[in-house]
Amino acid sequence: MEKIAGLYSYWIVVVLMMAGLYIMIARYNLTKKIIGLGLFQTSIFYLYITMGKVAGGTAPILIDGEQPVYSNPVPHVLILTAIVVGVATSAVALALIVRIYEEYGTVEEDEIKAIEAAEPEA
Amino acid sequence: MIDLLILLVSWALMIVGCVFVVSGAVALVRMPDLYTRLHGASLTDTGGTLVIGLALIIQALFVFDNSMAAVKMGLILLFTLFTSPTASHALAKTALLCGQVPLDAKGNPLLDGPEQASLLARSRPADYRHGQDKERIAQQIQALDNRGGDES
Amino acid sequence: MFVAATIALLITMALTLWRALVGPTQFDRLLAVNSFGTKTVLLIAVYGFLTGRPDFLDIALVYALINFLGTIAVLKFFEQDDLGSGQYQEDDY
Amino acid sequence: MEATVANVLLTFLAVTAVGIIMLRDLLAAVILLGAYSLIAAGAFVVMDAVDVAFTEAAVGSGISTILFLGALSFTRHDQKPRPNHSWMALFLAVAAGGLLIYGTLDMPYYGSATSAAQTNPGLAVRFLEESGSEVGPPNIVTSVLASYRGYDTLGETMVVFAAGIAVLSILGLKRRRPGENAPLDAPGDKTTTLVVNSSADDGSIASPNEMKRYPRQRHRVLQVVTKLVIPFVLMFGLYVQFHGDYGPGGGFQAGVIFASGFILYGLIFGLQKTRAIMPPSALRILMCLGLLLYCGTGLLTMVLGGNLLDYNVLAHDALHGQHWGIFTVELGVGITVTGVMISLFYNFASKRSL
Repeated sequence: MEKIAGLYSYWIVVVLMMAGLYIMIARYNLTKKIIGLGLFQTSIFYLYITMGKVAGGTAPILIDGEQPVYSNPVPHVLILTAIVVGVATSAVALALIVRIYEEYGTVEEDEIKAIEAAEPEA
Repeated sequence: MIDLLILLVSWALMIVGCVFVVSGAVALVRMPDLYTRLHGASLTDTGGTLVIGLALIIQALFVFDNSMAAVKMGLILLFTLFTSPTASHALAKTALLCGQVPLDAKGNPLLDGPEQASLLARSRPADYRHGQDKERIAQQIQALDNRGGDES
Repeated sequence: MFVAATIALLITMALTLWRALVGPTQFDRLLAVNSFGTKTVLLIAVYGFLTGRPDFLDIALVYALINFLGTIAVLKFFEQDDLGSGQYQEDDY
Repeated sequence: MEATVANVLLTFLAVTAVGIIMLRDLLAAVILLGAYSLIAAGAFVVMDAVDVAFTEAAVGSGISTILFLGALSFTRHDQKPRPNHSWMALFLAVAAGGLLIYGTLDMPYYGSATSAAQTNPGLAVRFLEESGSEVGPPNIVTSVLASYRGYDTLGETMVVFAAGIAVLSILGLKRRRPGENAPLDAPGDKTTTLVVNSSADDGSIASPNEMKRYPRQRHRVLQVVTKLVIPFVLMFGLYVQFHGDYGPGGGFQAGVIFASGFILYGLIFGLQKTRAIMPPSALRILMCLGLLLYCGTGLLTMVLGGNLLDYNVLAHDALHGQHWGIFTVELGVGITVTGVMISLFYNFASKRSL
């Protein structure tokens, strides 16, 4: 029982990761793949943040005079920048998808492959 | 004495707020069509936020002695008071514009079709109230229809 | 007191999430998500008081703002299928 | 209680993720992704990661929803009907997940104070104990981000900058599909809209003639409220920028919030008007200016005899130097992020050529 309560958050992280991985493999739509990538990404964020939490701790912003328990600030720093970088990369991915749509008229992976196969070598 | 009064008031506000919020969620789940859900959810959202926020402001001022938190909470309330009803209004209007037909209590559509819903949203005033019957709405649309034709 | 409010808010969020998942129309989902956002604002605020450190209401304020922004963006997409058009204000009567 | 709230929020997350898998409609998935971000940020608050929650709230549910919507407005927004399951993918995902769950069995429990991550003297303990006297700001995340790991943050700002440039070069040129070159507000092109509808009955729109007789309704309530709200948004952005030392916030978040103000304006009043206020050329300057500010601070420290981004040399007193260094560096980050985010919005919103 204690094990379940203690490890539950990690299992949710794994479930989120599985969801993202499944979407990325099983769905053909490129936009949906990016959504899956986003899910995968957040699962990693969670892994870090859950490990940084200290029970009974408080946010790592110093309070004058007191000495409470602070949660670990290191994962927060890593993940904070990772979120911004993550949205930047997905913006690039989405831009590429828009270009792909303009080029091929579709964003379905298999249809793009079919068009590619049908075209003679340039 | 004062402490007890503060405690009682904030407790009461908090409980009222919780009732608001939960009833809104129940409305969101139980109501039959989009517009009734919207009605339930948006009213309780704004009301519940207001009441819970007041309770929190009282707590911040008198229990936590943290006036900054009270000011911030006040700002949140002010902001929500403007944006939440606006978002609900825009949602309802866009839904009507996109052809979501409102239903009456028995689940029958109040309008003849999505076109009419869209027209109703475009005409002014968009005048859909609960309890109106289909004929009257049709008449109003007809009147607006004639007027719009004259103008253009 | 704060515990009770937190529990009430969590229940509310669960119900709202159910509506967001079930639909049936996109507007229902959007309504549910918008309402969910408001509940999150409240949850963050109440949680700050619950843990005895109500200094982080900035986050709730950002939520309120972003929730509005997201709702408006989706609505505009519904209505115009284009985020940049000026037709919300170009009008001829 | 805290752990329970965290676990409930995490459960919501998992449910939403499953919902995103199940839903065919991409638009619904994007809406749910917004909710997902909201829950995520809520859970970050519960796990004491207030700065992360701040970022996730601003970036995750605001900007990224808008980017997805922009991309969807270019492409189609329904998945083709296909077999619902891919057994191979399911097997792979479950296998990977099973291995990971097996791996978690040895992990320290949630909230454990004795795990290696908490007790490592080189990192967390040092930051918690020394950053107040070494760097200064009460917000340890800010001191680590801008001072201890300033070099790393420089790299991340550069990534954001590069992404802005990349999107600009992919989408920003004046080219669109033929037939979509009509002026933005031309009368008569209103029939092309209103196609998005319920998943139950789509494609039902009023006929073109009726559309012309009933011109597009303006959302006057939205306009008025937006005009009221935007100044507060911008002011709040400034507050987050300059208060980041003392509370949650900092350059990244402030930049996004500041950009949100302009994006809100753009959504309500149209891209043309927004571009008149904040022209793209100014955005390009902003993007570069922020990064130059950051790099310039680093170079200045080197000129003054310190290492790259070693702020101690900036003033006579080391703590003062740190203060100035963090201030300028965060300002640089904020300016770059503002520029990049508004620029991203411009590129994804300009469906029709301007």
